[in-house]
Amino acid sequence: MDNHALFASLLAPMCLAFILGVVATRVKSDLKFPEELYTTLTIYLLVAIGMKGGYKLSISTFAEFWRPGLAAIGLGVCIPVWCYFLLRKFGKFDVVNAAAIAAHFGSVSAVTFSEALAFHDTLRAAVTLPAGMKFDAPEAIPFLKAAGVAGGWYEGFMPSLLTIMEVPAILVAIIIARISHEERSVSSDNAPFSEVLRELFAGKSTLLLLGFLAIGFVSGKRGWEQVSPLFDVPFRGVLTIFLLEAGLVTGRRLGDLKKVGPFLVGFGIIMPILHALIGILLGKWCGMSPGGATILGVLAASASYIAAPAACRVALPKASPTLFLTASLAITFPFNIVVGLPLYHYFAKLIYGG
Amino acid sequence: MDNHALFASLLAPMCLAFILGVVATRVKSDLKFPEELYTTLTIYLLVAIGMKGGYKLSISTFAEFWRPGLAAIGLGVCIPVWCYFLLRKFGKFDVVNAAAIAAHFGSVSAVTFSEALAFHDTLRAAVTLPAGMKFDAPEAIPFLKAAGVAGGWYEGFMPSLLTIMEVPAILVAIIIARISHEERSVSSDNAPFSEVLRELFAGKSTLLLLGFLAIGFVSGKRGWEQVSPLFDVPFRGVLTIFLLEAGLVTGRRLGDLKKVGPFLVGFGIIMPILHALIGILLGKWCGMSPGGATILGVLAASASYIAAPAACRVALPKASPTLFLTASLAITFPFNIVVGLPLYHYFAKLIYGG
Amino acid sequence: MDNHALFASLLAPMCLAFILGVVATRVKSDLKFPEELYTTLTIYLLVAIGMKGGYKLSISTFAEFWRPGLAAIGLGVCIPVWCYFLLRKFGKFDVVNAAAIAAHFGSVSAVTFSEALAFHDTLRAAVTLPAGMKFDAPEAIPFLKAAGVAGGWYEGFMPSLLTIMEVPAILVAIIIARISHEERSVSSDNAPFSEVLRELFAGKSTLLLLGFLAIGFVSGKRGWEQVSPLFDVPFRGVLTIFLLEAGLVTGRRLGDLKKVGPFLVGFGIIMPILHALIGILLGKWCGMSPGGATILGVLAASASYIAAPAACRVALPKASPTLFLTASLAITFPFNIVVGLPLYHYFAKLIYGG
Amino acid sequence: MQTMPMKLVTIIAEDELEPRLTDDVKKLGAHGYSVGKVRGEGMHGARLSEWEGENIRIETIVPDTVADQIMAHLAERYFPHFAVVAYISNIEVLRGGKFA
Amino acid sequence: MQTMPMKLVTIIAEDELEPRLTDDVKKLGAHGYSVGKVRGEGMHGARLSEWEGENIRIETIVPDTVADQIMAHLAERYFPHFAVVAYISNIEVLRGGKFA
Amino acid sequence: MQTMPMKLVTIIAEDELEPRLTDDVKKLGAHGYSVGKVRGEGMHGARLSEWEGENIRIETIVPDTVADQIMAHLAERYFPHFAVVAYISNIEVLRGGKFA
Ligand SMILES: Nc1ncnc2c1ncn2[C@@H]1O[C@H](COP(=O)(O)O)[C@@H](O)[C@H]1O
Ligand SMILES: Nc1ncnc2c1ncn2[C@@H]1O[C@H](COP(=O)(O)O)[C@@H](O)[C@H]1O
Ligand SMILES: Nc1ncnc2c1ncn2[C@@H]1O[C@H](COP(=O)(O)O)[C@@H](O)[C@H]1O
Ligand code: NA
Ligand code: NA
Ligand code: NA
Repeated sequence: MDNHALFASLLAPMCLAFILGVVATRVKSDLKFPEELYTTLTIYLLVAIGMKGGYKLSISTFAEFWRPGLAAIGLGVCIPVWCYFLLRKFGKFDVVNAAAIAAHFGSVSAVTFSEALAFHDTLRAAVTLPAGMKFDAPEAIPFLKAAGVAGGWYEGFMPSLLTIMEVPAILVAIIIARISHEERSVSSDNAPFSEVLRELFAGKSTLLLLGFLAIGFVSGKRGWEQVSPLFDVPFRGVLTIFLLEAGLVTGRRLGDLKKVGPFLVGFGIIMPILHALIGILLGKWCGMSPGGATILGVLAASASYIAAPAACRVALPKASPTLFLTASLAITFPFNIVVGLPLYHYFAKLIYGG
Repeated sequence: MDNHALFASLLAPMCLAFILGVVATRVKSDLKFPEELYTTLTIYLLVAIGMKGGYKLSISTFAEFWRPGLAAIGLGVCIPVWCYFLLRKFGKFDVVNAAAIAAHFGSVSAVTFSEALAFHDTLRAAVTLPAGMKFDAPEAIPFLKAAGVAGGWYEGFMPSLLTIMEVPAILVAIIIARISHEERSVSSDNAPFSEVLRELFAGKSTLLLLGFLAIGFVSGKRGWEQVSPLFDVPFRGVLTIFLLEAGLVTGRRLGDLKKVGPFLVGFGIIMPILHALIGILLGKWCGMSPGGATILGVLAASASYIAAPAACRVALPKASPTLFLTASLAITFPFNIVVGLPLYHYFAKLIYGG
Repeated sequence: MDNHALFASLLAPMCLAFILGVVATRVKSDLKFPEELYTTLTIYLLVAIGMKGGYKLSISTFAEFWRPGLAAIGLGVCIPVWCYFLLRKFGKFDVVNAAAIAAHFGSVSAVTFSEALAFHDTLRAAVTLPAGMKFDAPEAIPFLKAAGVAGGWYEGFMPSLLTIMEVPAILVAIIIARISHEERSVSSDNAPFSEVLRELFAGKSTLLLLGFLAIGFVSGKRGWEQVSPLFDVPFRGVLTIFLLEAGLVTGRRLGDLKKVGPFLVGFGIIMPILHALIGILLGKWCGMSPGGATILGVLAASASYIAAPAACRVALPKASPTLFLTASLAITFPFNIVVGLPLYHYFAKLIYGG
Repeated sequence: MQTMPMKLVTIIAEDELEPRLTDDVKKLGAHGYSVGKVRGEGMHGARLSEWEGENIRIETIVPDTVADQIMAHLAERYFPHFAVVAYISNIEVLRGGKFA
Repeated sequence: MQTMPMKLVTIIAEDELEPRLTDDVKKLGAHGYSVGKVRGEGMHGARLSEWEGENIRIETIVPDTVADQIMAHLAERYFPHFAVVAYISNIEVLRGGKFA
Repeated sequence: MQTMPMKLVTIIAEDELEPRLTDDVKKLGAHGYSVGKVRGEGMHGARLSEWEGENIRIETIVPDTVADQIMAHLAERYFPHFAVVAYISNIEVLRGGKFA
């Protein structure tokens, strides 16, 4: 791992803020975020990601997009299947808990995704360009692309992949739970499937991502220019504040690690690594850039903690939040942010030969 | 209606975010804004409008300002009078409700106003200028003015008109209610008039608008430069978020349309059109630019939903919030944002011959 | 006092917003800030100050820093000692109240500090520079320095001094209270000293300042560039909003002035002036720039209202919040913001002969 | 002042349930209700921040029979599946007709 | 531990009334009060967001006589004009003197 | 529906005390609790904004004996030093076993 990648992940303010948040809970600091601030930051991140993704999609072609799009759906459909079977077979979890955890690992985390983008933007800033050329100018793209894995360049439509991958895994996991025998017997307890579908697509994260993807797409460059001073320029600063809060929550949850047992801890670390590998390979196979493939890997590796918990509470009310939240928030999320990003970048280097 | 005007209104992120908010409530999304975020965004918008208006006023001359200023007061005094009589005579509302609704339509909406500014700024961005000249540079003003209605130029003191128009209509409507027979008999129930006056001028929207108008005026260009990175640059992004929230509230209120009856629905659409026309004609008669006159029309057309409800709750506690809030929030506000702006722009084109 | 200094303090939007807040409470406005907004703004200010300070420290040398650093600690240790004796001897306060008030005056206020920086930045903007040179460009530094007191230049490590001065005074005051006879007899009531230490260093303001000082230091220029669009560019706008809220709280507390008596009112005005003088002289003696010395004076003059109240509630639960909060919030804070800054600047002029 | 006895039903539940629960109490005969935000801990673990979801606290003043019906309804539909706690207290109100 | 009976008066009202109501309860003899934020629905329609205005919930622990006076005062000054709901419950406290 | 009598202990205190108080009530036998935010005024002056610190309101449903122990604990450890108010009310719950 070279210095830039290391800086881009570990020494960037975002990651350090996350660690500070964890430390704050360890020293029992009275620092806490108002819940409204958390909600506000979440709305901001989802709107900003969606809007930028929509704008970038409006300047992409269908030819570039369809293969990665299918790959993303494929990941979303398959990941929960194998996760479910591993959790049932080796983890000895019951149907609802296995399905709920599988839903979380198949779906995606917008914050991990944002960190991955910021990571690549930082790499990009370190590429040597012809004098006077700025790394975010359009003329720089060929140079960034030429720099391969180290160039930090990625396809503009990545936020669309995030959006695409949010829902399918949750659906698949719920269907698995419903068709399994145990669950059927108590199915009268559960919300009807149509209700679950509505809940999923009307869920705040899907609605904001999809909605602003559409808004960004429709209002295009002119729209983007009007709102980018709020949704683009200060984005990484906001992410820093958000990760401080994420650290506080993760820190408070560390105590739950004992409750969930060693299997889930291992699962929450090994599966993301595996999924990242699969994602990067799939990305390469689809002809994506090294950066794009890495980010697809990050999406596969990340576990949801906004959309999936909300859906599981409605569709699988008997699943234990302690299990699925601890796995996604206290294990996989910090692992991806702190260790995962540079690791997956390193995988991409090996795979693409950067 | 030309393409630019259409984009500037319907396809701009602000308007689309509003529509997304309405859609979200229709699909029963769990998306909701913390109330504190709403309050924070309101404070931001009022401070930003006031501050910018004060700065612009500090570089305007009294000669430019006095006529539009008087016109604004005139509109504020007259609109509630005719609204009251129409509501009493044809709407069959009782004294307090007619007065309360009249107060809302005579006063103004800071958000509709902001949308009108954003609309004009977008028009402005589409004017063809000499190579290398930016549309917000001072040298561009003559070109924008020359482009007439399509140039999107407006007088800098418009926020002062907003401030001026906030209070008079509410006062007039309360006076009407007090001098009418029915109300007098129960006047012992009501707050004394001095209390109502204090409430009006100390009400948060008036206080912030007036206060920051003064601050912007006094601290001038140097003050403006210090705060414009927060109050100007990201303004339209913030407005987008605010309109998303406004859409959520409007959507929830759509169900109340049945309760208020067809008369009020028609009133809430026809009166704004009428008021806009009067406002634009008056603006032309005062020698205002086409953009300024359109915005004066928008002010006349807009209905208050911050200052007026607060004042009515104190001064006319028997008035029904369902009536006045549904009329201003669920009818007139969305109508102005979605249909009104391009329509009034079109009126200005006919009147000014652009 | 020249015009620039006057503008920089009294006519700047920050100070005017503070005055508007006080006025709003006097006219019984219904304007109020959600508590969550206050907490959010506090987090923003502390993170922004810490982060910028860390970055600036990373480009400072130890040789520049050690003397001012020691001076800051010296002030933090000595101020509470003499404050305590004056409060006991002439103010007739009991042990816990005298110690609590002394802790507040020895510790520092991040907002007053921010105002002092903004004040100096405004001075800086008024220095005449060679054509085309911007006042915040590195090339401008020699010119600013040459302009002496009027140049508004100050050492980059000032936020480190703020951080250093936060804790010692509170510790010293608590130790004084504990070793005094009266208090020892009831010491079983109090939290153990180790608990107090933890509370102090894990207290949110210390944790955020120290934590982001470290983050800013470690992530250096590259980190700073990523987050400065949020933490630097709109800083003064945020400060304006914060001071509006500070004005609202101060205004509500003015009624408590009667309760605390004339001694504390005088104390809250005279001591800051004295401390500012000592701070400026000490700064000069350490070889600091006139701006840096003025800001050290402001730190000495300022009274804490975040860290100290929280610590006193735990360590000295019998101290009366009415006394220490009124002294720091309703007396010293407004005095420093409105009168103090230009006055201390004037002192610096006399002392440095600017 | 003649006060009248009335029942106060307090329901603490996950915030996702708010629209359903308020609909239900209105259908069962409550003429009004108030909702506040709370955090909490219980059998279903901690709900102490937005990440874990938070709770709401619904209060509704109703006559005895309505109180019983609300409790019965909660016991049937909500207690088995959701993190819901409910209790009844005796209170005195003026204008009893407003709540009956 | 010897507890003493006391009354708890709970008032739910529009937030604009907060300063008036808290002044009134203090004048009528309450030595303290607590205020929380709630949303709600009732006769006067929904008050579920900042746009519609929100409600506050004031709680004050007082002796019987003060409770009655507060209720009488509310009935006279507030019930006819404002969206206000109030009720009394019986509670037990320690340190009865603090509230009397 | 067979309801069971239970005690509701309500504690109003400075928000800094939240972690300590919730730990204590759990140790004394409460199986759950809910916490809301309130502002307030009392003997220790006003706690009406974040600047002054705010209060929390903890509610816990417990059997009689636990209620008494919580009150005794508060009286010993908290009342002398902190701004804390607490009271007990009688309530009726379903599923009494959940709280005992
Ligand atoms: N004994 C209790 N007293 C007060 N509130 C409780 C109690 N038990 C549970 N709660 C509240 O009800 C919610 C759901 O409870 P549970 O279903 O036990 O997890 C918790 O998050 C608490 O807010
Ligand atoms: N039956 C009730 N139970 C609890 N709270 C109520 C009830 N009725 C009204 N409220 C509350 O009191 C406020 C004003 O009530 P109203 O005057 O009936 O609109 C409502 O917004 C609710 O917050
Ligand atoms: N009589 C009372 N009724 C309701 N709440 C009270 C009462 N007295 C005090 N409180 C609350 O308890 C907190 C601490 O009370 P105190 O210790 O009296 O300052 C206050 O800030 C109020 O929130
Ligand atoms: Na995933
Ligand atoms: Na109008
Ligand atoms: Na000091």
